[in-house]
Amino acid sequence: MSSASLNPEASVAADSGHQPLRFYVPEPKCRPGSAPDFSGIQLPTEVLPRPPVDASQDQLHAYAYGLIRVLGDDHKIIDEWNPQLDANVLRKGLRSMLLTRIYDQRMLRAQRTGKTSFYMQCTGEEAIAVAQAMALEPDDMCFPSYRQQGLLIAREWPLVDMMCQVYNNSEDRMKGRQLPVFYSAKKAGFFSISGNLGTQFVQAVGWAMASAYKGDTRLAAAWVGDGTTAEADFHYALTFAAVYRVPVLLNVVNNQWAISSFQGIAGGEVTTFAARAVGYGLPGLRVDGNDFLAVYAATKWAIARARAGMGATVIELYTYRAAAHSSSDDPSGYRPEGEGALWPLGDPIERLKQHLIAIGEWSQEQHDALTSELTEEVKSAGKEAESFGTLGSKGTSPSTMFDDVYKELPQHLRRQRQQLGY
Amino acid sequence: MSSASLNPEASVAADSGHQPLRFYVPEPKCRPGSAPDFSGIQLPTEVLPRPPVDASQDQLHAYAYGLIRVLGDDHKIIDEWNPQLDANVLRKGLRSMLLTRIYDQRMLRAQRTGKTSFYMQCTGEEAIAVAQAMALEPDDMCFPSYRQQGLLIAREWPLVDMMCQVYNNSEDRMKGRQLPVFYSAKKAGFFSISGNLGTQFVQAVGWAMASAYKGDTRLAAAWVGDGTTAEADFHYALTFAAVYRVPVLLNVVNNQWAISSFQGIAGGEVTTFAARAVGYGLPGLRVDGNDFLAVYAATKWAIARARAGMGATVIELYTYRAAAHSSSDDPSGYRPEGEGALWPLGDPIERLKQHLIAIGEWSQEQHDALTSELTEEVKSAGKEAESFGTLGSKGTSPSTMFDDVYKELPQHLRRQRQQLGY
Amino acid sequence: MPSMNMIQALNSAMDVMLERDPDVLIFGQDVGYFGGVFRCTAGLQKKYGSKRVFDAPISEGGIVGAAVGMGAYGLRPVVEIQFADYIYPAMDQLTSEAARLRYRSGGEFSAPITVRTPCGGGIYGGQTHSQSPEAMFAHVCGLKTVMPSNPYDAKGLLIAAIEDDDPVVFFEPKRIYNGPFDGHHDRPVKPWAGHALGEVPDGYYTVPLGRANVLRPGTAVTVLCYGTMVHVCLAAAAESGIDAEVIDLRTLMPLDLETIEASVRKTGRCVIVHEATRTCGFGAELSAQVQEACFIHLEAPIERVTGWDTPYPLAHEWQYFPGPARVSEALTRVMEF
Amino acid sequence: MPSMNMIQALNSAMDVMLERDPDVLIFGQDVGYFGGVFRCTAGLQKKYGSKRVFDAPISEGGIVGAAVGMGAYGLRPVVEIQFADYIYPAMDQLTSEAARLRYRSGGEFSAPITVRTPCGGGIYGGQTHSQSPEAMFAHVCGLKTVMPSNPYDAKGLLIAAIEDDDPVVFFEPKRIYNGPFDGHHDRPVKPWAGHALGEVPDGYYTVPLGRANVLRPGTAVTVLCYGTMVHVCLAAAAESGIDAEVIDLRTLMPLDLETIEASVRKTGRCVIVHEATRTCGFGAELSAQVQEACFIHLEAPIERVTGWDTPYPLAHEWQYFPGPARVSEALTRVMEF
Ligand SMILES: Cc1ncc(C[n+]2csc(CCOP(=O)(O)OP(=O)(O)O)c2C)c(N)n1
Ligand SMILES: Cc1ncc(C[n+]2csc(CCOP(=O)(O)OP(=O)(O)O)c2C)c(N)n1
Ligand SMILES: [Mg+2]
Ligand SMILES: [Mg+2]
Repeated sequence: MSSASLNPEASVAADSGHQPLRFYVPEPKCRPGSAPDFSGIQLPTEVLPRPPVDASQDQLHAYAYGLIRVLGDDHKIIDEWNPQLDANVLRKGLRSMLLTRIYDQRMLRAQRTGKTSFYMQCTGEEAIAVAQAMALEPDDMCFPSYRQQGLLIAREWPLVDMMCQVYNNSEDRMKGRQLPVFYSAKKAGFFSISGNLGTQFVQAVGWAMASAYKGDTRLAAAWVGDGTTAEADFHYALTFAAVYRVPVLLNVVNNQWAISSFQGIAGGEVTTFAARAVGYGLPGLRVDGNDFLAVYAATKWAIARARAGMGATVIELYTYRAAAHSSSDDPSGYRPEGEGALWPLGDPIERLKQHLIAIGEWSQEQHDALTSELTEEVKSAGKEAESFGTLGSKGTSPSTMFDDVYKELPQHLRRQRQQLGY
Repeated sequence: MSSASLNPEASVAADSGHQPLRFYVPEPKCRPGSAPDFSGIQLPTEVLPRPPVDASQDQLHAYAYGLIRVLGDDHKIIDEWNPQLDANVLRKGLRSMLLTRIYDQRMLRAQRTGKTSFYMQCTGEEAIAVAQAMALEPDDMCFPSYRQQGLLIAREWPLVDMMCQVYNNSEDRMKGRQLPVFYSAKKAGFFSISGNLGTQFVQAVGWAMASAYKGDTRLAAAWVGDGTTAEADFHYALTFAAVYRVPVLLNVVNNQWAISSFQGIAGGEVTTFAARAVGYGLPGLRVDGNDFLAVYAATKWAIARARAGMGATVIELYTYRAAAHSSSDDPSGYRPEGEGALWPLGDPIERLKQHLIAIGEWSQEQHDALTSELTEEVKSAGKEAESFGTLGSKGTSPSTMFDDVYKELPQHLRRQRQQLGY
Repeated sequence: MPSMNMIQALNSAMDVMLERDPDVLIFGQDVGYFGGVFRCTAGLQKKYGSKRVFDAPISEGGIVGAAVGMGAYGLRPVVEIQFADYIYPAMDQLTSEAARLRYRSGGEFSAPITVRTPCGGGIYGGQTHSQSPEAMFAHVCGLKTVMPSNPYDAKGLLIAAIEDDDPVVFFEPKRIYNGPFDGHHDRPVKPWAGHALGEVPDGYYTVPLGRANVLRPGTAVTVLCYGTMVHVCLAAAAESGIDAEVIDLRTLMPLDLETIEASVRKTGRCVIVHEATRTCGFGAELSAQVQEACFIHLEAPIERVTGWDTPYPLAHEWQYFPGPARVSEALTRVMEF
Repeated sequence: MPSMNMIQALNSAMDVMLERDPDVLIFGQDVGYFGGVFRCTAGLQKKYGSKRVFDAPISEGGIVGAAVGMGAYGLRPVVEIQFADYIYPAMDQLTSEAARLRYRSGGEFSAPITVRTPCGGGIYGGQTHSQSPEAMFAHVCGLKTVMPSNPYDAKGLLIAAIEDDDPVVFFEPKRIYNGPFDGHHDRPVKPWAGHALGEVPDGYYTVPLGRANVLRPGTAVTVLCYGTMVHVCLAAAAESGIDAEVIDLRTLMPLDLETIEASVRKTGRCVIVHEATRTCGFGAELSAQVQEACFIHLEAPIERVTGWDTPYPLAHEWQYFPGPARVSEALTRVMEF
């Protein structure tokens, strides 16, 4: 067969008077070998004011296409969405973000040295989970993906408990069953992470319906990545949230990549992810995800709207996955080296730090001291966690494998456990 | 337990300073016993001009919220979208619509008299399938739901063949396997109807990608109901169509009802179904589905856009399901008697007929004559079809039950067929 | 005691639970105002309000996904999937989420949901209104799987399912909603009225999950069945004159192996009957377990009488349906082995 | 003959088919530029262009649904589901659509698609990267189900699957992508290089669907297995010293019952091994069929050695994995019966 005939587009004769049809496969601007190039990303120059929480669809339309920012390029505040936070609150945010990053670094090293089988960082995305956790009430229920460890850290959940899960050791409350980072912490309002992308999105909607059904005051919030918006559960979540006017925050973390696929493969070339909301009659806010203050402010708006009985908001958090997808991934195979450093929206920790310095509430010295303190904190937590074992050393008993499949152990599992010798 | 404590909304103490949360369950304005009331339906007064086929998203936004109309309330043409059809074409459209309705009536009677187990009419929705079939090329591929029998009729597919399927008789090409009306007619560009709502939507996208892949000129078009938009396949279809810029028409027939659920349960209270398109960066057109000319014109626009390499369009066809959902359904259980007669957009057949009369191309006498002619045509087709059997009398051999599960009959099915005595 | 058909019994179960437990709520396609296409929820919205009984979008995955979230909150949602043939869009939420939530969270969260869904053929439903996919769910650890065969059990099992702390897929054989159909489709329809198991108490009671019911004691051969097939098997036993012990499994997971084992040890013979397709149907598991547990007692091969490995055809459904003649033949073969 | 691991063999199969048949195209998550998270499609986009090998949205249902449409047009799409654990969102398109399209349309339309998906545990994947859901698909009439155990078969079976006119779910046991893992996780990793079935021709050949392979002839007991378990069973046979006949099924549907029956008639004993959960696993069907076909030849109960009926745990995966010790014990029990 000649290679010409293998050109599929030439193989059906177009005898109808019409041109042959075409389809299109999106491709990112740069691949390994070429220089990183973010010139295609246009940051909106117009700043949209903070709308009233009961604004109508028409009034909100533009927010799905703009970009809510508070920290300007000069580290000064752009006023429209300024949440007016006390410097103590900002320093708490900075601390949690920094702690998240240092925690990630240590756990990745732990993976490299064989203490665990797998790890996932959230480098460059710390502002999202941290600012949103701070905007939410401590008992609002979070349905995260695997990249919102910052929620637990901002809620001051013990690092040791998190580490024990990562190490699948004897103190792992998930009894060694789950992939590292698939935490569950009901007391911290942190739902069990699934592994199946997106399933938590509609569950969050159901949870929020239940909360409203009971006359409770606890909201639900959920997170998915840009890539995950293509799953059915995303559609279910927005449909149910819109139909039943559910008090839930539906967050899309657009970090530009889904493993090796750029966000164009999820539909990000033709519109924003916040725009998905528009289709369901929900408000969509597009937010600079590397701007702690903007994330906080937008989240507060959505919370107020939900509490006012106006239902759900979709928030697109525009950011960049600065690290590899996971410890199993090497991005040099699909994107140019050094892309992260050129990301036009900067680094969230650096930006909040510089803002605090600019307003006279922080200094490089304080920052260095904080970094050392947190490094120590993580190190000592690490030591404690390791004392309960690391992967393969000191875990829960294999007999626990049969627990929790059902509330009560059924006969057939008892028999199987006996066969295993327990 | 007191009935007060059974009020779920009162049962969780709200001690957080926040108001108890709420959710909302949509309910149609009228139910049996109350008078039908369509005062909530506001027909847009502004008429949007026909945009260029390569219009950008911004330019198209309003079309998802407006209503494209050509036949005004006075049966005169509103010019903007006038497709300038020859009177012969209009008469052909009228004929196909009328034939569809007469066919439906006869087959429903056949069901009532036990000749078949089930039937589904499309009463009031005839303009949609008929005008769209006429706008499409005869070999463009249709992926219908069960309510687009008008496609087959407009494409002049033999009524006898359709009836044999409905009767599950010896000439039924589907060999008695399928529910009545679940036709398949490859030669008519009519894809096999599934029964599982919505699955055909993303299949149509795949088919159109294949057509483009081969450099073919055949478009695909697909139909789902308002209720079905909540299924995953709807989301998959719009996502894939947007990402790969696929030459496909994605039609949502909003006939206000999904069995007993009004369109608010699918999200139709908060926005239009055409607006779903906006969320994916696709054009969405909202069209008066009872206006033959508007349906035709909007479809032609979407076809031209697809052929220009601009990808998919979502068309919401705004109509009313005038009859019961199916022969198993009795709408008097959930909606007011006589609602259909008050539908503000009228009856599609009546409207095209009056238009033709208004422009001097038709008369009541001609219409009566046509009605008699088509009634005869259907009757004689019915006789012929019945000669091949009706349900339970003269069907295919039970041995055919084992065919077509796989291309070749595997051993285990051969054994099972033998067990059945064949 | 009032006489109820299966629809009324299921309705009564939900009524009782809505009344007793404010954490019970019901949603699904057409279940609200209209009361469900099979009328199982008729009157409940009117009685309990539209926050407790309401319509859902046509989105099986969304329905189960939302229910899982409600379950995680602490409610006990009861959802309806209009036909079992349409449960596949919810497969992921059932398999990956409801079934494994307790396990993966180390017991922190769970999904005490009940998924009701009509199954089975014999109503001219064709390939998309006739399926019996129970084996797929029985394969998924973490789920419980139930299929009643009569009004009394239907109510008691449904209440038990709603109260159960694990997710339960509750199959309702729609062919016997109105009467104990025994496969003789050419005979007049029998109603539940007058049938012993159509006598159903008005109030609360449970039939525990995981316990089979020996509906017809016998000595010659053990017949394992559930749902509509129970009546077919009883008819076959009567018509063949073979003294079969007919066991209605009621719950597939957890399975009452004790009752099965005791019976087969006694009879030495076993016939398994289900409507689902044969290959990898639940009968395969039953056959494997009976063989494992009773090998030395078996005097004849275990036989399976099942739907064929084809989609459920409309016009030929009585050739597809494993009716009393086919069961009788199997009984005879097993006895004559 | 070149030596290939299973990844290279699968890549070669797709390369051969892309070259031979312009109607073959490949899509799935990360399969384009990057070449797949397991690298099975590495280099193919570069060679054939991005219209023939491309990335898809994270939408398993959309991927299979689009493939069904392409198949209906007349193409032969080969799609990848990144892990078998993520195939459930595509369950409806596979079960209700791909599997029944030919049937319901009276043969007018069909879906000659191939769905490749890595399965199985032993890679510290936890409950969402370890599953073996093959039984669910074997239960669905209209689908074919394949699972190779070595590079040679993987390539030949994948080519046969792509050429097959019916939809095929093609499971790839990821633990043996790089070497013939026999369950001894504490021993050094063995590569495919040097293994007889790692010798793989460069060009076109097929291994027909529906034919099992007697990998180790024996007289004492028949061992039925597939995928990774083939190597575990061979190890168990060697280590137990029992002269087992190890049959690699390769295709579960259609099943090569003839080969199985001939073997069990000869040996009179049968052990079935799979990694999937036990209840309603494919082993149940095998057990039922062997029992039905070979009842009078059986000298001991058929045993199943399988994954437990729990989700696949991470830390305890070697207690979960049915390794050579558990298979050897079963062989011994069966021999000593
Ligand atoms: C249902 C499902 N399909 C596929 C995968 C495999 N997978 C894991 S992460 C990932 C990419 C997710 O990308 P995105 O949603 O953008 O989130 P991010 O990793 O960028 O935070 C994929 C495809 C999965 N876990 N679940
Ligand atoms: C997946 C699936 N779920 C449920 C059903 C049952 N069902 C058949 S038609 C219907 C209503 C569909 O409403 P809509 O999409 O608005 O189409 P219409 O009937 O109004 O044309 C339902 C729920 C089905 N056929 N398939
Ligand atoms: Mg991402
Ligand atoms: Mg409708």
